[in-house]
Amino acid sequence: MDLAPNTDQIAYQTATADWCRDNMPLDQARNRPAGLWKQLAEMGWTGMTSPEMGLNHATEALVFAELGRFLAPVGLLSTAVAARWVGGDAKVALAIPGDGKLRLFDAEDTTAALGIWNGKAGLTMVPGTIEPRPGLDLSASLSVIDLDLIPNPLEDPRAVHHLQLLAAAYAVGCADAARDMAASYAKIREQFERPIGWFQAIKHICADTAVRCAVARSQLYYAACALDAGDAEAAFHIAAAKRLADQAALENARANIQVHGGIGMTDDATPHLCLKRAHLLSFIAPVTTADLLKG
Amino acid sequence: MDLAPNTDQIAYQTATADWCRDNMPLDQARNRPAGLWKQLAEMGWTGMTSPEMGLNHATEALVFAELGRFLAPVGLLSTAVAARWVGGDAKVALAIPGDGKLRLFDAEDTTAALGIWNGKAGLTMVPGTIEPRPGLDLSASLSVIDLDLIPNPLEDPRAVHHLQLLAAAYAVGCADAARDMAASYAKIREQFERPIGWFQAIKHICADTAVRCAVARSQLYYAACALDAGDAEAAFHIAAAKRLADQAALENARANIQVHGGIGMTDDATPHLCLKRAHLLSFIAPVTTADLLKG
Amino acid sequence: MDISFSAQETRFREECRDWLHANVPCEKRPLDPTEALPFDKAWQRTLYDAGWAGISWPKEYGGRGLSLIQQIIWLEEYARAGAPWIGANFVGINHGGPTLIMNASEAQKSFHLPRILRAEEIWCQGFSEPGAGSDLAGIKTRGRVEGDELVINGSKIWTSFAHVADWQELVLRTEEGSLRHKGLSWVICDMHAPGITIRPIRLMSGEAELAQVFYDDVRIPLANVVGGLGEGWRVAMSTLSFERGTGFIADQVKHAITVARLIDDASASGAIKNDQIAGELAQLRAEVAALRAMTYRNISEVVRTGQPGPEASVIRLFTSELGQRIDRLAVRLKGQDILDFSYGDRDDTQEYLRHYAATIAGGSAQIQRDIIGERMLGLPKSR
Amino acid sequence: MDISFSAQETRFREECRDWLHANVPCEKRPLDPTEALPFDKAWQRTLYDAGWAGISWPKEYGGRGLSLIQQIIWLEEYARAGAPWIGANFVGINHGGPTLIMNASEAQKSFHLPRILRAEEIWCQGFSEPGAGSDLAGIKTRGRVEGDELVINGSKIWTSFAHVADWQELVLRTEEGSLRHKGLSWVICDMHAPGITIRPIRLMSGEAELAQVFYDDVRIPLANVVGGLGEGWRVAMSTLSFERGTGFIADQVKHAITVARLIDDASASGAIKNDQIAGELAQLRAEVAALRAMTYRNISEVVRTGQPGPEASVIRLFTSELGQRIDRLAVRLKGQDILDFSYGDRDDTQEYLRHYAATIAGGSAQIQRDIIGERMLGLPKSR
Repeated sequence: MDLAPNTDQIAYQTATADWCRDNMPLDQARNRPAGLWKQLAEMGWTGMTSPEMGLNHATEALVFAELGRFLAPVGLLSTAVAARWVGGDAKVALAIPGDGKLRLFDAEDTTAALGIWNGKAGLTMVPGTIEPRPGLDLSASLSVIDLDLIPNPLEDPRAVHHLQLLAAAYAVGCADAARDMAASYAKIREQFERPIGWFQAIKHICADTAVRCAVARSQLYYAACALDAGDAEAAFHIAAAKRLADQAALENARANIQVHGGIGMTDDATPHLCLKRAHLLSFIAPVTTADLLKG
Repeated sequence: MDLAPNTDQIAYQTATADWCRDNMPLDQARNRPAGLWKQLAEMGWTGMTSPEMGLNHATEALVFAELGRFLAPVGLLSTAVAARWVGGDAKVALAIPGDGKLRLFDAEDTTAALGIWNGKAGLTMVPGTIEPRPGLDLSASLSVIDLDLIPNPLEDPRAVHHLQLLAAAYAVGCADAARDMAASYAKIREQFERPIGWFQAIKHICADTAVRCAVARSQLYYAACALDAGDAEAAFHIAAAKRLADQAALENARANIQVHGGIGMTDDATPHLCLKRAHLLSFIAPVTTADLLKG
Repeated sequence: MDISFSAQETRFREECRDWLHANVPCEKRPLDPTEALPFDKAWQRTLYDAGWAGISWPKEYGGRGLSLIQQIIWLEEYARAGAPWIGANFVGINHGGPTLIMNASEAQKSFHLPRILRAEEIWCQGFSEPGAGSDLAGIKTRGRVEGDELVINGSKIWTSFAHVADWQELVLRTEEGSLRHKGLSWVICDMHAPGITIRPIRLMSGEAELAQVFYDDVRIPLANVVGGLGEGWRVAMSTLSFERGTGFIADQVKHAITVARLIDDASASGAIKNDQIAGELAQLRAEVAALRAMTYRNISEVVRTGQPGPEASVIRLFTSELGQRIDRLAVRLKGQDILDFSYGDRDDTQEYLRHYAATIAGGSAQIQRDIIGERMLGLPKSR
Repeated sequence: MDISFSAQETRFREECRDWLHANVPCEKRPLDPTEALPFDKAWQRTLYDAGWAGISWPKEYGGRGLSLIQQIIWLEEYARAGAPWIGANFVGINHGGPTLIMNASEAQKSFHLPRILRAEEIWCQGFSEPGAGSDLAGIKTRGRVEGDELVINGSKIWTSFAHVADWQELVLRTEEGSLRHKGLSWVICDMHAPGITIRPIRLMSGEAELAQVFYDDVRIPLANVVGGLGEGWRVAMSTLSFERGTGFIADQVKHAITVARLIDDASASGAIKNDQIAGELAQLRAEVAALRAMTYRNISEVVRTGQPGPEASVIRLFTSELGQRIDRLAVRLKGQDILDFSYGDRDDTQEYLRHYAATIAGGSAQIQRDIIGERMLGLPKSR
């Protein structure tokens, strides 16, 4: 039993964080350069989950938490799941079906989209006529199709868990980003002639962001290992990880805005990027009450 | 429109509080003298709600909030409702039916008990064989009867609202008591060489007790006036008052224990008396979700 | 205690309702502040001409001189009728004007007040600074007295309608080296004066109504100081007691309308069959009722004693946090539709995003709790 | 990263399980501490004789010298088997003993440690004082050096098992006029010494396990000081790193068992058909899982680096607040039955009342949040 990353895993984490910091900083999330996807592919981020790479889910979770911390494109999630269960490293859009509509994210230059239909992962064709536009999450382009396209289901039921796990990892990263942003600001922003982090009211908001991160990240690790081990309760553990990560991302984003005060409300500042991303993530392979009571 | 007590009402409030302070202090709530009920009757507290007294519900609410603040016996609630809708000022026990059982509170020296059965107020006979014992709320004796006695329903549907209103008033008083106890303690208890109320973490717990009191008391006043005015939405307003008062009593009792720290956990100290009373009140004429969505 | 209104008040309510029913414009108020300006001015003028502007303002300055209760009835009916937000007139009507009424010289009042009511003047606020948000007394923008003028340098932030305003209620430090609440003055600043630069600020909900204002040797006559040099803190605080709890009526009625709509929608969609959703809606309905009761109670206290009751400080905090709870449930009920939001949309998502400000602007929820703990409960001051 | 246990560890788990299955007593541990004493001593002796006492304690003092992982496996299986709380042995086994292992002299260790494991000595704690609860450094109980003795005066509070204890881990001020963390000493106090008076304290849950202890010229040999005079703060803090995150395992397993039982009960009664109840149970189940994961993660960090990870400070806070959420739901599900509770009952209501202590004892939730904010996030110290 070992739930701490080993040396190799720490190296993956660090390399991911370093690359993201230099090439995909969070404050540019709404304005990614056109060539980013090509860069991601060249660096191997798009194909790293394919079976031949031999990465286990635990390592994937660590890497995707780092990508999520920098608000990497959500299209990487669908691409990664497709790479594992369909093969290849082609860009695959992320599909969120529901209410007779299909929402596609990061669908530029894709022909297929991956999503969850009635609890099963599937691929659907991306029509040539889509017109991507900005949605709530400014880091992802959105194309809304007013009918629910019929998907080709993926055979392996683990594909759903895989998408849930990676989305949970993104959410953990997003929660981390908000926690760190809030704490940094609380150290430098002064009111009443003191850093605001000196005040218990602010300090405790920040402390709670740290608690949520610790809780969600721990369960993420456990869930990834359970999936790797073929544990009988893996589905529950992944559902728990997804739920806690979604909550951490949303609540930490809210806390971060409150800590930032007026600045936190502005479009120019970064806190709202985490909030909007958290909302988007919560609709990717969402978890039901029944998922958490099963098994 | 006037939701502030008038001069007469303030006189009632003050007289009640003064009498309670001298004759029925909160810290003696678990150990009321045998003669208390006789005193209550002599002072007119048991019969003040009878129709010939002509008190409106608004004034009753004010008086019962003061009684509740000193954790007056819950038997006064049933006695007051019986006085209004049946007549007389005889002591009437409080009945809480449910799960095939009947729980009677303050049943000593009573022949009848008043409670709510299937949404209707009713009176039932108190068997001669009951053996009162202490229950959760140490201020009220409890007799559990292992079958649900058939009640005689009271005709007027307003009797239910009356019990809800008076129980809500008790809960508002209980919430007030916890708020005041917490604030007083936070001013004198020192840790880290300061009164603990100086620390925002404690100050904000106390502030929230004040918010809950203000919210619940305001709605209590409105509900009482709505009942007096025969307002079409009176039932909703009373339900809202009861719900908010129950929540205020329970949450403030919890806050008060936390502010008191270790002392707040002890049997000797008073904070747990408010907590246990709050639990009991929440089962008197409880409010359902449907009650709050109706009308 | 009594919840019924007098016959006269009930008649007044009917008058309000009838007039609003006949006159509320069908077209929506434009979102962009510059586009909205002619709309705001025309609507305010309509209100004024029909006698609905400045209901509780003194008659000599163009008001109606009516009671506080009538003022509330008007505000309630206004919100219920879905009448447009007064937009660019907000600061003049709800803040600048009341402050002048309480503190200004006769000349200042008779010049500005009628113009505010008629929307001939647009006002904006200049209190917060980049370094002084929750800590208003930390103001650094300074005004140096030179002859009969103040020479102003510094910056203000979170100023609504700065680019369309004619005047600004500006609080600045006029005594060099003064600290905290001392040495501040409240000044009527001409927004067209040379040396003023305006940088718009867009919010995460898409609106661009706010701005940062920069002052570079801006010259304002000393005659524009209100309440005396160095009296700025007192003047700024006085407005609170003029508002006397009416400031949040519009929000409160809106909260009640929103909750009723959410209950209707959830009943229609079947979402209310979920016990969790039903329970939350029920709770919000109770809280919205209590908020009205609390406001009525506070107003009754004002009518009776001339002063708001001690619970007045609770109203602001509870209104803002309740509003956020409502908005959060509203977007949860929308489900995935929230993902379609884009800047310029005016829907529950925009409201939800906008209302993050409720626990920040005008004193954060943290500061409000300090105030409640210290002023209502007598706990020792932390700051 | 890997959640599977080694073959050796799995075998060890089976051994634990088998032995516990065969040996856990059927009778309940008595609630009254004096009645419970013979039970506690007999059970601890049984554990010791079978080799289950002091699993990670050094062999030379009667322990097993096994790994931290094995210690955890034992604690998990112990809790899962519903084995009785070790009661009067708790302080010696979980706190006094570990502190001696880290800090005591050879003579002190070889005298006390085997006796603690064999339940021949009962220990109690003497840290908190009436005026020093959350603020441990505010200790006022003093020990004056006279010859080769300390003469002790003052009072300690919240001492479990004081009336049955033989020894007390007592932290007091041995340097007159010293302030805060300085001038404190950690002393082995003989509870049978003349001058000690014990006043029992009953809690609102009915237990009377705690006491206040008064010291009136109590004489203790200087040889009983552990870690040196004036080193009390360092010694008291060292225990934490010995526990290394194992201190809450029993609570955590109990939380998981309780949530599973609540889900079963609610399924049987149909209460789970209420979406609100189902949702809360689902949430608690996820949180209980995460708590185990967080503990495993922390233990893994200790195994890897010798030090708990930075998240260790979160575990205490989360465990205590999660426990309270579970208890609150448990009593809500009981409904009116909660009203029948009386002192001496041992049910969910008693647990619920007892667990108000979880966010108070051993550092309030407020202090825990200060620590997390300051030590994990580097925010400025407030106190």
